[in-house]
Order: sequence, then structure tokens, then C-alpha cells
Amino acid sequence: QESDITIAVSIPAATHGWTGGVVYHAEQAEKEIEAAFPNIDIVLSTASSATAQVSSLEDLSATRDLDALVILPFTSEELTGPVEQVKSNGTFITVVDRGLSDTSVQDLYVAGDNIAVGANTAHWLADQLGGEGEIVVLRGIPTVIDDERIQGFSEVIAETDIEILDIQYANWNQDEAFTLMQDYLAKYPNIDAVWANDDDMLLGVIEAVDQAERDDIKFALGGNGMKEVIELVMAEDERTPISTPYPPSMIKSAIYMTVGQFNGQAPMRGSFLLDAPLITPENAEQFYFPDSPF
Amino acid sequence: MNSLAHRAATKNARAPAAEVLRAEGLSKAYGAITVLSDVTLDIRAGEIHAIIGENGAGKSTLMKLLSGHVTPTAGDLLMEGQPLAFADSVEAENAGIVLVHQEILLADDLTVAENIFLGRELRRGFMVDDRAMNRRAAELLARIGSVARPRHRVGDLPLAQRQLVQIARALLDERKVVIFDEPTAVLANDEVAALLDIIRGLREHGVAVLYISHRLDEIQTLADRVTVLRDGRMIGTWPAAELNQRQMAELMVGRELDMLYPNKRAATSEEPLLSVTDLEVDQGAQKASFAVRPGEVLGLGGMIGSGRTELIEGLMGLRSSQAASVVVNGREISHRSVASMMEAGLVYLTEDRKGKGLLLDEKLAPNLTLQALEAVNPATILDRRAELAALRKAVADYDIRVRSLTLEAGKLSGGNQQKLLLAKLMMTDPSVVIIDEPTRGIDIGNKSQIYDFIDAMVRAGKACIVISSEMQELVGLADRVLVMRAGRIVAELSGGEINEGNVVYAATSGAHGSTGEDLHDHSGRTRRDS
Amino acid sequence: MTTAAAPVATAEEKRRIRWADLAPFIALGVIVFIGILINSNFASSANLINVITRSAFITIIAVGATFVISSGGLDLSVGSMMAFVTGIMIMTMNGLAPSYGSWAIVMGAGVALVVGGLCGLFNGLIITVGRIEPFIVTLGTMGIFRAFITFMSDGGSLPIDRSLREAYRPVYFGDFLGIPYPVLITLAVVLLGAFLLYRTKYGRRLTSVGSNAEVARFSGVNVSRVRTLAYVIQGLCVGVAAICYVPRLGAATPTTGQLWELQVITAVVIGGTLLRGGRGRIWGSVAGALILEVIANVMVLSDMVSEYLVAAVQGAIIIIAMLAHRFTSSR
Amino acid sequence: MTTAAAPVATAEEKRRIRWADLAPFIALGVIVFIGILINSNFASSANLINVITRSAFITIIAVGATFVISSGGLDLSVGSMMAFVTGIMIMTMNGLAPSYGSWAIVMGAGVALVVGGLCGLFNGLIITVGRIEPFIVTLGTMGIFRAFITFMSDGGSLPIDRSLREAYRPVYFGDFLGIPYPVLITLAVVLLGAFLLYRTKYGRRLTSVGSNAEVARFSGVNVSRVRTLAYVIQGLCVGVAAICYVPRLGAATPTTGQLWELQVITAVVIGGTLLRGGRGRIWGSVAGALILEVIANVMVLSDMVSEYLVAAVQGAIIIIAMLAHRFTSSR
Ligand SMILES: Nc1ncnc2c1ncn2[C@@H]1O[C@H](COP(=O)(O)OP(=O)(O)OP(=O)(O)O)[C@@H](O)[C@H]1O
Ligand SMILES: Nc1ncnc2c1ncn2[C@@H]1O[C@H](COP(=O)(O)OP(=O)(O)OP(=O)(O)O)[C@@H](O)[C@H]1O
Ligand SMILES: [Mg+2]
Ligand SMILES: [Mg+2]
Repeated sequence: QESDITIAVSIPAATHGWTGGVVYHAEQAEKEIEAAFPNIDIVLSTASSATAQVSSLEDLSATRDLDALVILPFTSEELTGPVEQVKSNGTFITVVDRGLSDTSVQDLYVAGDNIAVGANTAHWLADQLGGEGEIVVLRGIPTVIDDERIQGFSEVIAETDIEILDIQYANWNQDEAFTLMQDYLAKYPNIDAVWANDDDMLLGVIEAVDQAERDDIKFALGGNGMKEVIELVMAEDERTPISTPYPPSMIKSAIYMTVGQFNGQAPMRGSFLLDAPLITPENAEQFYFPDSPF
Repeated sequence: MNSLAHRAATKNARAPAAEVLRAEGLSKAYGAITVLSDVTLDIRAGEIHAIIGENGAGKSTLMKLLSGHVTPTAGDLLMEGQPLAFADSVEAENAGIVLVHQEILLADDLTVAENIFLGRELRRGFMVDDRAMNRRAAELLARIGSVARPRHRVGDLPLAQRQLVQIARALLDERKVVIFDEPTAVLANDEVAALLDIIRGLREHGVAVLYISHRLDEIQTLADRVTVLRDGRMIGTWPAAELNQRQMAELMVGRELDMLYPNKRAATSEEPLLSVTDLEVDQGAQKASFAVRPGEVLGLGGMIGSGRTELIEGLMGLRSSQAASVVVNGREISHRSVASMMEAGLVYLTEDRKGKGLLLDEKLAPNLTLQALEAVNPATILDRRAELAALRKAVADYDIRVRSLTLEAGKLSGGNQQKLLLAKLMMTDPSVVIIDEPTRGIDIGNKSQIYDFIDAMVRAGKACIVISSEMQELVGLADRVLVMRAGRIVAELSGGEINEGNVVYAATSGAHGSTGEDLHDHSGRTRRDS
Repeated sequence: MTTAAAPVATAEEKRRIRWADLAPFIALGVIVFIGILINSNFASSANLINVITRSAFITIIAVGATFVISSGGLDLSVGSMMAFVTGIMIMTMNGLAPSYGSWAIVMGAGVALVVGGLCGLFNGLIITVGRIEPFIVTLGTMGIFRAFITFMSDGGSLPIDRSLREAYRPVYFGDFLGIPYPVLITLAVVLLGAFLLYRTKYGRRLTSVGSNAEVARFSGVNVSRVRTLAYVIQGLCVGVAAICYVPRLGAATPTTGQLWELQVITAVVIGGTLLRGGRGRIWGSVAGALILEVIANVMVLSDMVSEYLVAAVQGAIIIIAMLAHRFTSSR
Repeated sequence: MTTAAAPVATAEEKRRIRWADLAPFIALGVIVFIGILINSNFASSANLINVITRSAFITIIAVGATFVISSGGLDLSVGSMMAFVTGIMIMTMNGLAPSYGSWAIVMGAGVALVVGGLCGLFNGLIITVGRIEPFIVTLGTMGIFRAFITFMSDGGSLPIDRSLREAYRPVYFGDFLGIPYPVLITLAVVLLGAFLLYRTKYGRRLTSVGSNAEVARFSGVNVSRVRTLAYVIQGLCVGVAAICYVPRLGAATPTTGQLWELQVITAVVIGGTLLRGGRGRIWGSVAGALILEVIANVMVLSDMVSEYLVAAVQGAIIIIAMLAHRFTSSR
């Protein structure tokens, strides 16, 4: 079987829950599409850093004739130039999650909105707390995603009387979140709510709060729509009644949309913004994928 | 010392020369341990000044004080009348005083030439001038009779060659005072002769030489004056011509001395305790077959580099080797390793006590019992009390001069390290003992103790193989001598055939059992008559 | 003369060494004292128990690392190995839970020990039989174990079966007479480790190998076996750590145990074990692990540094602590 | 008779050493050969140039690491230091761009070298003056530098001014007679490094310090100065790497250079430099860096292993390469 269309997919390596989900969905898409369209070859490549991602772009474009590239860039600034390089060979470019600094490079853009993840959570929380209270925040690994979420969140909070008591890195790691939350609890006798900017960390937070048997904490919120947390939402948990989706499956959608360019369906171009609506007990079912690792 | 004797005549009494260096009331203490107290010494240009004393008397310490390696706790140094203090050995070297250490101090990973020129590399422009350094190193090595090549990696050289490299290093520049701390302990006779010539050459050039050795014959032929140390104190300084070897020895130990070598034993014909057939050691020995019987001391002679150490290390499974058969105590050993040999009753004492013998950073007790852990501690748990008892016994039995039982092994004097090593080996209660250079660095008083010890062991029905580069020792001790050359056993001497001439002849050119020129047979001189 | 001078010298020698050995404990004391000054909550029993309990993992692994490092080796794979062992253990427990109920936990724990020991054996054999730098080998196996856990969890998380959760939870959160179980387990591991290192023939041989492998070989010590065993002990410690770890968060993820290897080595070295081998200090390693955990805790409790700079301050404190030790103990 | 045996031994000795020295290059050859078998595109000049060009960073830093390691030291901070230097450099360039235009690039590059050198000096002084294990010190400064870049970029990213981008780009992407500039720069650094290590007094002394510091001290070598200088050289190399790095990605982030320290040390050790010091192999380090980069490249080109397992295969290849080397060269 000759495959005459090559689509490269470049994504971050599975280093924590969310990127793990991305890899999972990308591999799913690869299997499904290669089975359905024998003329399409999907080449999947993961990278553990921006540098490695640039390297793999170079490798892919130097050794194959790429018809399309689907990329979830580590950072915008660092990947813009290299992706531009790939495009100059006539490759169709689909960018997922984070836009490039030069938006003219991307033919198709499936955007996540990290600022909205932070902002929507903050709005909901401000409502529930009546615009006042004391909260603590856990942030992830110092990267653009993390920065944007925190930015979205703190801009909204800044307009209320809610005080952010503390904000520290927990590297999107359950253990570190657990440890950090224990320390927050030791340090502050009263905490009204916790926000961990990712559900992975939220699990650690919840464990620490349970252990301390503290009932001052009214809300423990995360983001990203991790399977375990959506289960909590579905069970109408009082402390974690919502989450925000940031589905790693966006990579799969993007791959399908890109394939659409080549298999005779209506070609799609432009930007598709994934919103970050609140996941509530009412709509949780829609966001629940029991088979996904995330 | 064979070649020394006829040179002794050339030595003549000289007029007292100018004093270069003077030590006034030098003392050194480590914490509460005083190792040297109130030593006063004058060192003169164009003179060879020997320092003698028992193991642990403080000779090395005194030399380290004079050469800036160690700072005194009391006392003064005067150089050409000017008081001075060295911050470190480099300052002392700049002032013209250099020490050739008892322990070999070289960078193993560097080449011979790189070591010799370390710290004073020759340069051409920005670059080091390797060609010039290699050339000069080659000249220097040839002059002192070393066959090492400038480009050899020092770590790959045998001990003797490393010692010569160390000496070459010291002789590179013009010095006022050159100190040799037991330079000949690891050298063979011809190398010793070459070195002594070099030292005499230094004297001719007006250099002041300080010389430490336990080989009193060397002292007698070489030195102009002799200073005796005992227990860290100065006993006195005498013109060498006024002392004979026996007097020197008695000044050192402070009592009358027994004669050196025990009487030889009657030949036995019992089954061998160890018999080796066709042992082949990779890059070492070829087709070696030998046996040693109970009640016998087997000597292993040969020039340095003839492969004696390799042969034995191969036998012990420490190097890759093959053998048709190795039988110890009637047991055929199929898998040779130090542990299995030890179990069968065979142990080996290395010539390289610093690199392969002792854990210099560890205390005495762990060192002593390392090989005999099972014997000292029958249970899994360590029996500290038994270990301490063993240490006390070893210290007494082997006369290890140590002022604290909790010292690290590296802080013992060289000779006492050797005694500790011997004690460690005997902890396993072996029936065959192979000793590579048994008395390296051991003082004359203790030498006879070690010989007696070997004798007693053998008389009790055990067997001993002695590798020695000291001809006299070999001749005085062994009932039978195997001579090796270029990895092969080329001669077997027994009974009356054993003399220095025969050994040397076989080691250099001889055929089996042939009798060479009987050069200097002193074997009877120090033998006990009873 | 030998006997006359000996007693004085012995006593002196002993005192000096004791003082240097105490350094990590003094450092720990000073940091705890600073913690108390900075934030009154620090000394609350809840906080202290938290800190001590969660230092259990690093401490247990550090005990094993003390063996490896004093034998002259190094193990960079412990963090990944821990994640891998955790993953295997959870999969085993989940698989056995339907048929064996709570017994699946015990069987899973057994599997964790076996797998940990085997991982250590693998490291040890490649290092000793293959005669390759431990740094390279364990860097390689670090990648391998990490990849395995990522593969096993599909890049996501590998949670323990709900039915086992409640039964298993107390192993981390429970206590006996007020002392949390992980602390008790740690204490047992430390005592066992100290016994093995200081009181047995094996410990003696291990130290001799680290001090000078050539001397050990010439003394009939089976150097390869002693070294390999050190890695096996390290693996078993990782297994024990995994057993304490799972009940805490109930899952293994690809980030489990990340960078623990560096923390472990730091704890061991702060504790006074020589990185070049030949001297092991089990209790020092315990103090080292506590120092790291307390510093992290104090950093969060104090309000003084920007979140961006926490890592800088931690790094600086460790360096300063070592410097202070150096300059006080060298007088 | 001694003289008779000696020449043979010498020749034999020489041949053996040469052969062992060639090992990393043979390993590189074998891996390249496997690459060609696996994917025909591997040998395309475009791909090879890419691989060689991007190995520039690790190679340049590895040259410095060869100095540090052969002096008996270790530097775990190079990755973070690289990020920090990159950050400072970008801030300088951005600050100067309005007034100096393209000259800001040259000035920024100068600043990178100075800052790199100072960072190295800082490491070196703490290690030598404070007499603390290099492992601990550089682990500490690794945290410190990483925190600084996080602080400087506010946890996000620190991009270079657009006005400078075009002028600076060629430093990574341009070429001279078909040879990319980074390759030329690397070659210059390697040649300079080899000259310094093998042909100068300093290099000789450095190796002696790594081999036996005590002997070096007795020989009048200022051990502390030699060691400190090795870290400064390492810092300067990091500065040069930063200069080549910025035009490629155009920004510094808190994750820049993460884990490079491990890659660098691996490259150096694969290249034949002894981790305990005393022997440095600059060209071996170059081969080591290329081996790592080629393995990663072959992994991307071949589509054979699950994405989750890439790290495992890489780790395994490195171990197998070292094992193969050991077992072929010991015959
Ligand atoms: N650093 C130290 N700490 C404690 N004691 C020491 C130290 N160095 C040496 N000594 C002790 O000083 C004494 C003298 O040692 P020195 O090496 O000077 O003896 P020596 O006369 O050279 O003996 P040998 O003939 O055996 O070489 C010994 O008892 C030794 O244990
Ligand atoms: N001149 C030399 N330069 C370098 N290496 C040498 C030289 N002579 C011999 N060797 C090496 O030294 C080894 C033999 O030395 P070894 O010490 O085992 O001999 P030996 O007979 O035991 O001498 P001794 O025990 O008296 O020192 C051989 O491996 C040989 O290759
Ligand atoms: Mg001495
Ligand atoms: Mg020998």
C-alpha cells in the first residue's frame, strides 16, 4: 500500500497528566486514520523540550516530504521561526493550543484558551465567595500555559476583595501539590478556597485537606477536566463542584480537521477557539471519557 | 650490595664542609602524640648524612619537617645561617631542598615525563615542549639506570620503576639538599648500585645528601656521617667510619642484637603443600611448574620485571591465567581466587602495601581483620571485642610501634605498615604463605624477628614462598631457590648452589643449575651459629 | 612506650571524630531553630508530624543510597525505579483485588519488594559484570524505568482500585501510639540499615570496597558481589518506599518520583557519606533527608521570597549550611 | 634482559591505548551505519547537517565539562546556567537594541561570555575555597540559576527583540562555504579546548590535579586555582553555547537547557574521559555528543517504538554501546 500523503504530528512528551492525554489522543487518531485512509501516513513525534521539538521538526522536514504538520508548540516565540521554515516547503500548518507569534504562519488554528481557564474559574469562585475571602493557589511548571492560566485567574481576582494568601509552584505534580497544601494548611488557620491550576495537582490537594480534616475550605478547584475530577463533579461533590475543560482531545480534532484537507471533504481553514466553559454536574457527562488515561 | 663492596675503597675521609641546613631542637606532635622531640642536626655540603633508626623512630617525619611537607610544633630551621620557615614543600624546593618520599607520590594517569616535569614544564611559546621534556627525561632515566620510557603511563609501571621516576623527578634541577627516604627498599641490586653511584655523584657536586635506609651495608659504604634516632629522640651523630653495622644496629634498637638469619632446615620429602603445573599467566609467566613442601622455604629470585609478581598474582586468581593443575594441601583447586585459595590454606602478601595491601583511610582493626573476617567473627555480627583483642595481640606479636590503636593505617610509619600487613595475612592461619618482599622497609631489629617468624612457621610443618629482590635475604632464608627470567622459571638452586652469584647469573643469562662466578657470598656472615 | 601513651591519644582521637559526625544533626537543629523563629506554626505538632512523615520516602531510599555510595557507586535511577515499582505494584494489586480482597495489598507489597530487588540487581550486574561507570548505567536505566511507567500508565495516571483504597490508606495516614506508620517503617529500615552497615561482615566489606577496591580484592573480598548486593539493597529500599507511597495518593503517574535521585544523593552527602566511597553514615543520611524536607517546609511557611526564587533560596541554604559546617569544623 | 622485554611491551602498550581511544568514534560509526539501514533519509545531507548543527550546544558545553571532569570535578549546573546566561543576554540585547541596533548583538554576546565566566568562577570558588563536594555545590547553583531565569521571565518566556531577530538569525542558520556557523564555532571551541588541554602547561596541570591532587600540590601546582579555572572555562563554554542558542529559538524560558547537564556528562563519559578525573578526551566528548544526537535523530526518523518508550530505547542503546565497547576492547 502506497501512502502518498504524509502528516507529521509534533507534540510534547507525556511528562504529566495532561500531556499524557495529548499523546494518548494523538496515538488514537493515528491508528484510526491510518486504518480508515490507507493513503495517509501519520508520523507522530514527541519532544521533551522546546529545543527537542525544534530538532524533531528539522528531522521531519529534512527527511520527508510533509504535506501537513500538526503541532502543539511548547512555546510560541521559540517555535514560530522553525514552523515558518517548515511552511516554506509548502507544508500545510495546523497549530493546536498555543498560537504562534506570527499568526500568518498557521493555516489552521485549533486554540485552547488558557487565560479563560483561569478567568472562568476565578469568576465562578468570586461569585460563590461573594467577592471576598482568602484563597491559596498552586501553579504548575514555569511555562507559558501555567503563566496564562495564572494571569487569567489573578486578573479577575484582583477586581474583587478576595485575597490570594499564597501562590507557589507545585510543578503539576500530585506529590508536590500534596506537600505544598500540607504546608499551606499549617501556615494559614483559615483558607476559604484553593485553586490548583491543573487537576493532577488538585488530587494531591484534596488528599492533604482530607487528612487535615479542615472544614474551613469551602472549595478546592482545579482545571483541565481530568477523568477523576469529573467523576467528583458528577457525584456533586460539595468542595469540587466544577472543573474547566481543557481537553487533550483537541489534538485529535485538529488531526481530523487536517486530514479533511486531503481526503476530499470541505477544506477547513481559520481559527477554532475551544472555549473553557464550566463543567458542572449538569453537563459533566459530555466531558467524561472513561477510557482515556486522562 | 655485591657491587658496593669494592667501591667502599674509593670513599675517603673528607675535610668538614660548610653547613647548608641546620635543625635546632625540632619537635613534632600530632595532637597528644609526640613523634619527634628536640632533634638537632647539621647538614653539610658535599656530605652524605645517613639517618637510621627503627621503624617508627621518626625518620620520615624528620625528613618531612626539613623539606617543608610538615610544619614543626617547636624548633627552628636555619639555612646557611638564616632562620627560615617553609609554608609548604614548594617553598622548600625553591630554596633547594627536595625530598624523595618513602611512599611513592606520582600521578598515575600521567606519563613518566609528565610526572618528572610536573610543575616546571618546559615550554616553547604557549605550548608545552613535549619533545624536549621526553628527551631530557630519557637522559635522566638512563643516567639513573631506569628502563622506563618517558611516554609510559606511570600507573602501569612496576613499583621499582615508579621509585626511579620519583628519584628522577628530584634530580631534575640543581639542589642544595637532596633527601632520600628509603629509596632502595623497592629496588633490585643493580638498580641500587646505579643509584648509589648517582648519590656519590651528587656529593662530588657539593650537594648535601640525607639518606635513610634499613640496609646497613649501604649506609656503611655510602655515608660520611650517621645520625641515629630512637623513639623520636636523637641518640647522636657519628662519622660513619667509626661504626660497623652491628654497632649501628645496636644504637638503633638500644640493646644487643641477635644474628640475622636462622639456620636452614633439613630437606624434607613429604608430599608438597602446594604444587603447580603449567601455570600460564596472560602477559606474565609461561609454563611455570613448581612445588613447595612442608618445612621448606622456597625462594623466588630474578630481576625486577622478570614476572615473579605476575606469576603469583596469576596463581591467586588475581590476573587472568590458566593452569594444568594447582593442588593445595592435597586439594585440587578448580576455581582460583583469593578466597578459595585462602580457604585451602594459601595466602599471598602483596609487594604494594599502599595500593593493594592496606586501606590507608581505615583504622587498624578493620585492616587487620579484613581478610580473616570469617575467622574473627564466626557469627554474621561483627565482634568488636574480638577484633580489638586480635589487634592488641598483633601489635604485641609483630611489635607494631603505634601510639594509638585508633589511628588510621596510613598514619603508621612505613615499616609498621608492613608489619600490620604481615599480621593481617597471618590472621587467616594459613599453611602456605607467599610473601612478596617480606622485609621491605623493615628495620634490622625486626627483620630478624620476621625471619624467625618464617622459620618457626616452616618448622611447624607449614611452607613459605619468599619473593625477594634482596639477594642476601633470598640466600640467607631459602632452602631452595627458583630463578625467573622473562616470565619463565630458568633455574632451580638448592643447598650449596644457593649463592648470590648463581642467582644473578641465572637471572641474567644463566642456564639451569649452572654455577656462575661466585661473586660475594656473605650468606654465612650473619648466620647464627648454634 | 607504646602502652604508656596510648590511652591519652585514644580519647583525643575519639572526641574529634564525634564532632565532625555530629555536623548534620547540628545543621538540622539550626534549621529547625530558624524555622521556629520565622513562623510560630512551624513547631506545631501537626506540621512537624507532616514534615517527618513525608520525609519517609527520601529517607528510606537514602538508606539504600548510603550503601551504594559508600561502596563507591552511584544510583541515578532511584526516582524512576520508584515510579516503576509503584506502577507494577498497583497493577498487581488491582489484578488480585477481585479474587483476594485486602490480601491483594500484602501480595502487592511482596511484589514491590521483589521487583525493587530485581531492578537493583539489574543495575548492579550491568555495572559490575559489564564494568561500566555507574553514572552511565543508572542514567540509562533511569530513562528505561521512566519510560516503562509512562507506558504502563499511558502517560496518564494509574490509580489503585477503589476497593483497596480504604484498607490501604492507613499505611500512610495511620499511626501507632501517635507515631505515623511511615515513620515507624522508616525507623525500622534505618535501624536495619545501620545494623547491616556497621555491625555485619557485609558492611565491613562494603566499606573496604569503597575505600580501595584493589585492597579488598587482594584480601579475598568478592568485590563484584559486594557491589551488586549494594544495588539490590538500594532496590529493596525503593520497594519499601513504594509500599509507603502508594496509600498516600493512591496512584502512580509518569511524574512520580521525578528528581528524587538528586534529593536522595544530596541527603546522603549532606549526611557525611563520602561521594567517592569508603565511608557511610546512615544516621547522617536521615538527618540530610530531614534537612531538605524542613528547608522546603520553612520556605513555604515563611513569606519572604517570591515564588520564583524559592529554588534559589533552597540551593543557597544548602550551600551555606555546608560552608558553615566546613568553617566551624576546621577550627 | 629487562631491556630486551621493554620495547615489546611499549609497542603493545601503545597499540592498546590507541584502540581504546578510538572506541567512541567506532561506536558513532556503528550507530550512523544503523541509522542508514533504518531510514534511507538519514544519510541525506540536509539531515546530517541538521544533526551536526544542533549538536553544537551540547558539544560546546561538553568541551568545558571535559576540563571540569578531568580535573576531578563535576558541574550539574550547566543547563540552568545556560538558561540564565541566555536570559541575561537577551535582556541586554533588548535593552541596547534601541540605541545600538545590530551592535547590541555583539555587546550581548560579550555579556554572555562575561556572565558565563562569572557563573563558573562562582561555582569554582565555592568548591575550592569552601572545599565542598562539587556535586552539592553545583546542584545548589543549578537551583539558583534556574530560579533566576524563572524570575527574569516571570515564569513565562523572555523573547528577543523582533528588530534583532533577522540580524542574529544567521549565527545559527547561516553557513560559510556550506558549513553552518554553529559547526564552525564548535570546531573553534574544540580546537581551542584540545590545544589548552593537551598542549599547554595549564592542561597538563589540570590532568595532574584530577589524577592525584596531593602530588600536584607537592609539585608546586596551585590546585585551587587550576580547579577554579576549569569551572571558569566551563562557564565560558556555556556562554558560547548561549550565543549559538538564542538565534535558534529566539527566547529564553524557565525550561531552557533543562537536563542538559545529564546529556553533557553522558557525552563526556561516553567519550572516554574518566569520571574520577585524571584523563580528558576532548575529541571523545565531541563523538559522545554526536552519538547522543544521532540516537535521538534515528529515534525520530524510525517510527518503530511507541512514543512512551523512546526514552527507554535511548537509555538501552547507550548502555548496550558501552557494553559492546567493553567486551570488544577487553579482548
Ligand atoms: N599524621 C599522623 N598522626 C599521628 N601519628 C603519626 C602521623 N604520621 C606519623 N605518625 C607517627 O609518627 C611515628 C613516626 O613515623 P615515621 O614515619 O617518621 O617513622 P620512620 O622512622 O620513618 O619509620 P619507618 O622506618 O617504618 O619508615 C609513627 O609512630 C607514626 O605512627
Ligand atoms: N622497564 C620496564 N618498563 C615498563 N614496564 C616494565 C618494565 N620492566 C618490566 N615491566 C613490566 O613489569 C611487569 C613485571 O614486573 P613485576 O614487578 O611483576 O616483576 P617482579 O619479577 O615481580 O619484580 P619485583 O617483585 O622484584 O618488583 C611486567 O608486566 C612488565 O611488562
Ligand atoms: Mg619512614
Ligand atoms: Mg614484583
